[in-house]
Amino acid sequence: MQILMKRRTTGALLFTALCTAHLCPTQLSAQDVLVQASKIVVAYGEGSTAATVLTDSALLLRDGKIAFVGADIPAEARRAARVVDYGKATISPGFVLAATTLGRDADLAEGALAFTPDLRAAEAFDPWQKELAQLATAGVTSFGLAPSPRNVAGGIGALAKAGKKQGRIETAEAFVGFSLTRAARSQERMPTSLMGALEMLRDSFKTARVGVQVGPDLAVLRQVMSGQRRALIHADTFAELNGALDLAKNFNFAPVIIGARDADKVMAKLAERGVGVVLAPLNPKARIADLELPKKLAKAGVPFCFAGRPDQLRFSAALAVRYGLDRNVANAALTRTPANLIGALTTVGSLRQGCGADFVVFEGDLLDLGSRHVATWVDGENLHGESPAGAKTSQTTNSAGGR
Amino acid sequence: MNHSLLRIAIVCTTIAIPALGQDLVAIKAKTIHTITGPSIQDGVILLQNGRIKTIAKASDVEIPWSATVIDASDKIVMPTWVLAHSSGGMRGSNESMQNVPWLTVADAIDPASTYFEGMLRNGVGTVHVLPGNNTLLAGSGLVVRPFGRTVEDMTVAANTGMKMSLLARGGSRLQKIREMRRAIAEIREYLANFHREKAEFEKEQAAGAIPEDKKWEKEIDRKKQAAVDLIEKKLKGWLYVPSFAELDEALRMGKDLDLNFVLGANLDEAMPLLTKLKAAVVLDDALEYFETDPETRKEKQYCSAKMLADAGVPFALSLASSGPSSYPWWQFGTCVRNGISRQQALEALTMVPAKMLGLSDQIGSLEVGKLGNIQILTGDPLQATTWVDTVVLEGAVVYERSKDPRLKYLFEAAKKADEPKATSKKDEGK
Amino acid sequence: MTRPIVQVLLQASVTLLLTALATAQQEVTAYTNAHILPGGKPTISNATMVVSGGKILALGGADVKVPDGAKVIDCKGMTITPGLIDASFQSSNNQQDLNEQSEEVTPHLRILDNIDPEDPLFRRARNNGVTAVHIMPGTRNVIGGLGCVIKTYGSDPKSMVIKADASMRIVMGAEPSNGNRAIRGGRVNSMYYRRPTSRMGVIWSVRRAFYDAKEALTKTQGAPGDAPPSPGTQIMMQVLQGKLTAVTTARSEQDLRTALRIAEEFGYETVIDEAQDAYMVADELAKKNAVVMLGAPSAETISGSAAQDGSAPRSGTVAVLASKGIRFVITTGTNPSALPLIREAMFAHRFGLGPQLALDAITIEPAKLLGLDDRIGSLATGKDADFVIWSHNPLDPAAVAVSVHINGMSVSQPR
Amino acid sequence: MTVIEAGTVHPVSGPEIKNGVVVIRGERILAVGQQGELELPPNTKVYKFPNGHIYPGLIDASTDAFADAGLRSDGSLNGGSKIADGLMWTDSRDDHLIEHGITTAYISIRAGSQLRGQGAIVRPRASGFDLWEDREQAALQLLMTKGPGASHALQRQSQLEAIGRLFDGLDKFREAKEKYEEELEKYETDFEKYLEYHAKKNGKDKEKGKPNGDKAKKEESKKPAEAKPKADGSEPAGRRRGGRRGEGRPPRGGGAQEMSAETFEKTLATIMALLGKPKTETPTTGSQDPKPQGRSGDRATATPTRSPTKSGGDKAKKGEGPKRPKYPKKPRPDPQKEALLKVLDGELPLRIEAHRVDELLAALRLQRDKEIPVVVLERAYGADRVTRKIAAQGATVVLTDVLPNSLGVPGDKRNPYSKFDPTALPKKLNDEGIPFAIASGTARLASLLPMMAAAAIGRGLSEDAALRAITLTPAEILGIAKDTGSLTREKFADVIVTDVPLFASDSRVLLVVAKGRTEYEAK
Repeated sequence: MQILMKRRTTGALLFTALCTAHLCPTQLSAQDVLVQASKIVVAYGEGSTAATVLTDSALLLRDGKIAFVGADIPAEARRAARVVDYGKATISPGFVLAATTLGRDADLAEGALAFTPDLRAAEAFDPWQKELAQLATAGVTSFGLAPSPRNVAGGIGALAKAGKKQGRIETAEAFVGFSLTRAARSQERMPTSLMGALEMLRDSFKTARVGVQVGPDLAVLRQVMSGQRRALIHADTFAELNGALDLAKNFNFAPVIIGARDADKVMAKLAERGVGVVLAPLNPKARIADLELPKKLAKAGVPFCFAGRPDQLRFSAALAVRYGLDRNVANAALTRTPANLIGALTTVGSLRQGCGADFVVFEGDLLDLGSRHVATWVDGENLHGESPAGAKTSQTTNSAGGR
Repeated sequence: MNHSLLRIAIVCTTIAIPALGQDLVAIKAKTIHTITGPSIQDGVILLQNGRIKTIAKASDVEIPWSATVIDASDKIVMPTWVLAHSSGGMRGSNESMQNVPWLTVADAIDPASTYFEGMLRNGVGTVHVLPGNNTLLAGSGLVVRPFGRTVEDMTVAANTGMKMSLLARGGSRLQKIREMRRAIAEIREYLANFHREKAEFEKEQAAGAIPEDKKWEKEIDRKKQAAVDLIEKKLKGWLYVPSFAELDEALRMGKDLDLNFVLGANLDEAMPLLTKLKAAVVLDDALEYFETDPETRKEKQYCSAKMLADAGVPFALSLASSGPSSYPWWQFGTCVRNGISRQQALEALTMVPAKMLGLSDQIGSLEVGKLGNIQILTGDPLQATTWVDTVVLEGAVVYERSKDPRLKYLFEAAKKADEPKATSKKDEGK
Repeated sequence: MTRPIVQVLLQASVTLLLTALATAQQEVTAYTNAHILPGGKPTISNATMVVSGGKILALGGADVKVPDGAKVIDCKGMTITPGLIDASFQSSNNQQDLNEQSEEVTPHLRILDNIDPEDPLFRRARNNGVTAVHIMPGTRNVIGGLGCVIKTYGSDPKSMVIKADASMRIVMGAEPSNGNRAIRGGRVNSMYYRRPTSRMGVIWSVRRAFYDAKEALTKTQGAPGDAPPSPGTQIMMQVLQGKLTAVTTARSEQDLRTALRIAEEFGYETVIDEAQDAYMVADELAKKNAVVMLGAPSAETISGSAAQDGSAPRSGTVAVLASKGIRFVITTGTNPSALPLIREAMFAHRFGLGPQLALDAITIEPAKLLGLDDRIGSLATGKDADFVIWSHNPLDPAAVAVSVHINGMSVSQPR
Repeated sequence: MTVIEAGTVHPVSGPEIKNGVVVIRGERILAVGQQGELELPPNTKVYKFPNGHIYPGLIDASTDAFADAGLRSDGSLNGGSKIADGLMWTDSRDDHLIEHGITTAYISIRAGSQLRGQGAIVRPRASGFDLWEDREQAALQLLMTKGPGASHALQRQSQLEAIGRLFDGLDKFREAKEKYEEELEKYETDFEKYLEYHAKKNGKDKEKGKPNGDKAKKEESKKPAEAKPKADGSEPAGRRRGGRRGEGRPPRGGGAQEMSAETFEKTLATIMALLGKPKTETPTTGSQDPKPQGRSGDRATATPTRSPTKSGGDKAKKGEGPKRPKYPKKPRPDPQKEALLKVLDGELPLRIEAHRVDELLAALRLQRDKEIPVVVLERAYGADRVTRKIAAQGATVVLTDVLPNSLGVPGDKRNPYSKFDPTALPKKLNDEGIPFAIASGTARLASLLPMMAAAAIGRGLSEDAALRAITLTPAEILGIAKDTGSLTREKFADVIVTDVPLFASDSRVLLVVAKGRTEYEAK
């Protein structure tokens, strides 16, 4: 599995074998890591169910995954592992960013055609791009790389993670991105109006459902209709939301709406059809009705999470709590729900056995801005913040100015 | 094309009318609304030398044989409307410099303007023409009658007020307030300086430094006379208050100047301040406006006339130059629709503006001794189907609907259709 | 796979429950001693109207007795009229969403996708007594697409629709070609470098669209194996076969004559929209017994992007149309400075139209024009309970819609 | 008498008190202490919050509440404009500061080029607001930044020089004012002496009745220039200086036009003198000065052509006694210069809005060069690199935008402000001992003031320092620390109560008492 990777100054290639041998010789026989803290939240509950919390316990990390949790860590593994003790702090699952283009909108939008569902966002992922460095500082451990909302059917999104030196793709084909917002309609090509966009999608879904032999793009639509792939649809105004929900009802698939600014106008439909919502980060200067939208979504039982700029994720959750959202739902909105909405619940979003070793460490409740962000670990490596016991691992970037 | 044509039409009609108000005129009417008194059914109004001599029921008035009789026995007779503030009828209503108190509209009124023709068509008998809203101290206005060959013919009253405005163009409201305060302070300073010099002259004379026979012959600079009269409350000020934001400053200025306010739109935020208005105010022609609450995005409709009526402040209406709000019946309908009584709406175009202009003894209602400004309507003034049939100004017929060129142009199509049954009576039956 | 099926079952039961609920508590309301203008029929004074379940049960003078247990509302001194119908209504989307501008001829696109029930213009219309409107795509395309008739109140556009594909809009005049630029060499960097760029070009696009449709009509009888005609052409074929009414927006005299000529040339029925210069072509309209949807009679000028095609509207137009016996309705049309519909009718009444004709032109006539006079447009037993209670006679400038009812439900208490 | 009891009291001026109580009498705080320590007179109103927290009323050191959109975009602000003139209560969401626990706020507007008016200290009320008595003009706002757009260092340098020029010419203005005062008194006394002399003289030679030509001429020359008849007042006024034709705006730099008329008359007078014209009375003001003030009359008297005759008069009639004094010319009022003078005297603090490091250095240099006693730096994002200088010069800092990444996406090269970290700045200033306040910056964020302090705590600032930064320190910066800012005896009774600690995300204000009056009570 020799991947030719180039050292990233102008996108040059790097020979992996040569690189790993030279840089970190100790990596070969990876030693287990035992992380201890006074409070460990393994996973936040869905809706009103409580979170599973361990007090004064530990996690055993092996090869970037969580091998054992709490009581069932075997004794000899506990002795052999390198111990990292965070004392009074709280360890909780790393934040998951449901859908973002990480500032590379142009790379993730095919300009000529509006309908390109079979393009793969993973191919536009640049593992060395500098925006990855900001993720660890913001506590984000994994994110859904979504196609840009500038295309009516943008393509297939991927689940990716930041790494110590470079990011990597966790799952190449996670969900399919659609968009009915104004961004998709203000390009100088078909469609220029919402009528045109909806007609294009209705037409394509109809031919995908009825057609005998179809091309790769309509095959993706078939996977969506069969429920194999989640459909994430950008929609903001009432007309867009209504169009998206009717489209999903006609062709029988459960969409996830991204943006949903006027969600309170279609709250009943969202709740009734079990549609998930990915909200844009809350703007502190917005209307009170917009700031109370998370509370209303929670009351109606609509699963939701935040996306967009990674550095505003935790602040959005804190603002939502200030405007009435229940704390458990807010915590879930940062970790479990986004993983669930993009169909990656088994790998990220919680600290169960077998999940990735992605967690954040805070002194106090992470929803209060006053609690200090101690550290962020991704795939068993400490990317941000000092690890108290071991040697000061090389931080990626938390001071300003990038690398 | 049609403007010049219409103007010629007006000029030739005026020549044909006999000299104004020399003799006796009698008007027989189905109903006479006097505004101040009770309405009279089948009444007669007798005019002598342009003034109302008697108003009474037809039965107890004996029409002299020499009187020219206007038969309006199936129509409604009312006093003509009075507009307390308007800046129409002038070639340009704003001077380019901000502080020009010495100007007067007398130099700018164009007697042949179609604006005055529009006034007659709507039954307006008296218009107070003032400069526009774009300057600080804009000069003095003139009360005119919308009919006459020269400005002197049209003038009813002069020196009726100095136009001031707080309208800040290009978002500089504080600067406009500052400039207004400075302009008034400078005039006060000039006046104080003048009086000080006069006092010192008298003291010197008393002390003998100046011989007795020398008199004090220095008087106020002609260019500042109007502004000084304003400061000394000899001249009324007409202050345009664009919105709620300037009302506070206007009330402050109202304490030391004799001001009438002309209120713009968007007054809902200043609801508590409205109760502080003592005198009557003039309202802009746009009476209703929508406002969207940024938080709930719900739209709410406001009516400035209703707000003033609730605050107990008498108000006068104005008419736009075009569009629905240029018709009096539409403005009355808007007021009644928003909960204002019919009488208060009618007074808003008759007695209230007359009082504001200080001419309530001359115009504003049909009473003995007042000017014979009368309009004859085809129906109730608050009905949409009512047209102004004839306008009599000071005893002389100045407008007749049958000879109106503009209405002919608008309804020409109806004439061209061959059978005459296009009129409304025919449709009744269908 | 099982999830969707479970969902369908669940939904079915829910809707069953709802309808049961609605019929159970069948509320009966009676509006007594009101002055009723039923529309199309003479006025009934101190009449009673009984409404229940969204329909009108009974209507009449003294002979109608109030069923016991009914909620009685005394409307002394007030007037009840049918809910007003605006046959050409402009919702508040900005121009970009009213037309699909990637092509000039898009007959198959539906404006229904754009409807937002909480659009402030719907609320204003409701507050002024309008209960149903006919919305068409914008006037930026030569053939804009399919309009629909909806009620002005509802939680979801689908529930508001009375008639889904009510009309297809064709626009005459220079307006559709305004944004296009001729391809005269040089950089062609936008899709707006295309035909038509002139009035002739616009009429050519219409003619070609109809020609293709005629061609497709003759061909389908021939070889069934060919590819089916494009969705746009299918709509044009319905127009040619008379199954779908075409609404042609034409303002100036020249456009009106062209509209009538094209309709005659391809043999389809058309309704003329806006028609400011109708009084100049009154005789031809009468001869072809065309129906006119007159835009904003009160407007003294045409504003907005249509000003280029507009002509100076004449107040006497309504009287001419009435006297020539031309069927017409009064609408607010595309003029942004149009007054509420009831005021437009009032101005028409002022300019010489009889009161009964003025009210019919905004109630029963548009219902007949849209083919919905069996459900809405007038007050009669069995029809939808869409009605308005006015404070005065509706053509009085001081008249206010005290309460507006759609399907028997009071949807707005404006004051 | 009102008593508020709660689980914990945070007086800011002292340590935290468990189960504390605050006793209020009239407008002032009577006592703060442990529950049960003080006996209470019978008719006291008692509020009990068993697990609530009592804090002093929050103070927002920089906001733009009570200003409607028109005022917030009023580009015409200069040093002389008083923001208090334009403030209005419009019951909009932004005006309800009291519900967020803010009992005192400093209002300033971010519009206008350099000097942006004089801010005001207000006390928000349940409906409406009161201006703090003598603090309607609380500080002079000065803009010393080009904003986040990319701007060349030289550009910023030239802007800073322009600001320096504002201050010169002040002493000349002050002298002119003082000179005018002295001349006025001298004029009064001279005029009295002059009258007595003549009264005495007339008493002696009643019969001589000597005509006194000199004074008459002086009187006559004071007659203002004969103005044209009013009717043609619209003939084109003097040369238009600035301002496009037909554009109603007053000519820019109003003073410039007046200058040109004056120089025009001087040059005309000198030419007349050179030509040896015998005519002595004032030239008919051909250049009719459109300025309405009577100045043309006065200035005519002051033109040089007059002076030769006056001096001539003195010599000839030496023994005649005191001549008639001349009324001094009143200098043009200039509110901006008066405000700048007050700044130099230290009565009015100067608030300088500077963001980047070089702008901060320039502000500090301005303070040194012009010896401005009280300077407050606003929004100083780059302050952590100039802390020593700030501490040395005793300037204080008002920080806004203290929210996570509020200045832009970190690491975004196009945005020069993305390298600033506003939430980490408070800790660094606190370590250097520089007094700083955390403010909302705009009325819309007033409800997030506690959250901003929490964000600073999250980056290492201690809780007490954070609480002080939104209560006592802003009071000190605004100069009202003796009346408010902490729960101490004899201070105004500005007290707020929250259900959970103030810095928790979901803390809610339960009760607000301002000056002893209950302004807000959560339902």
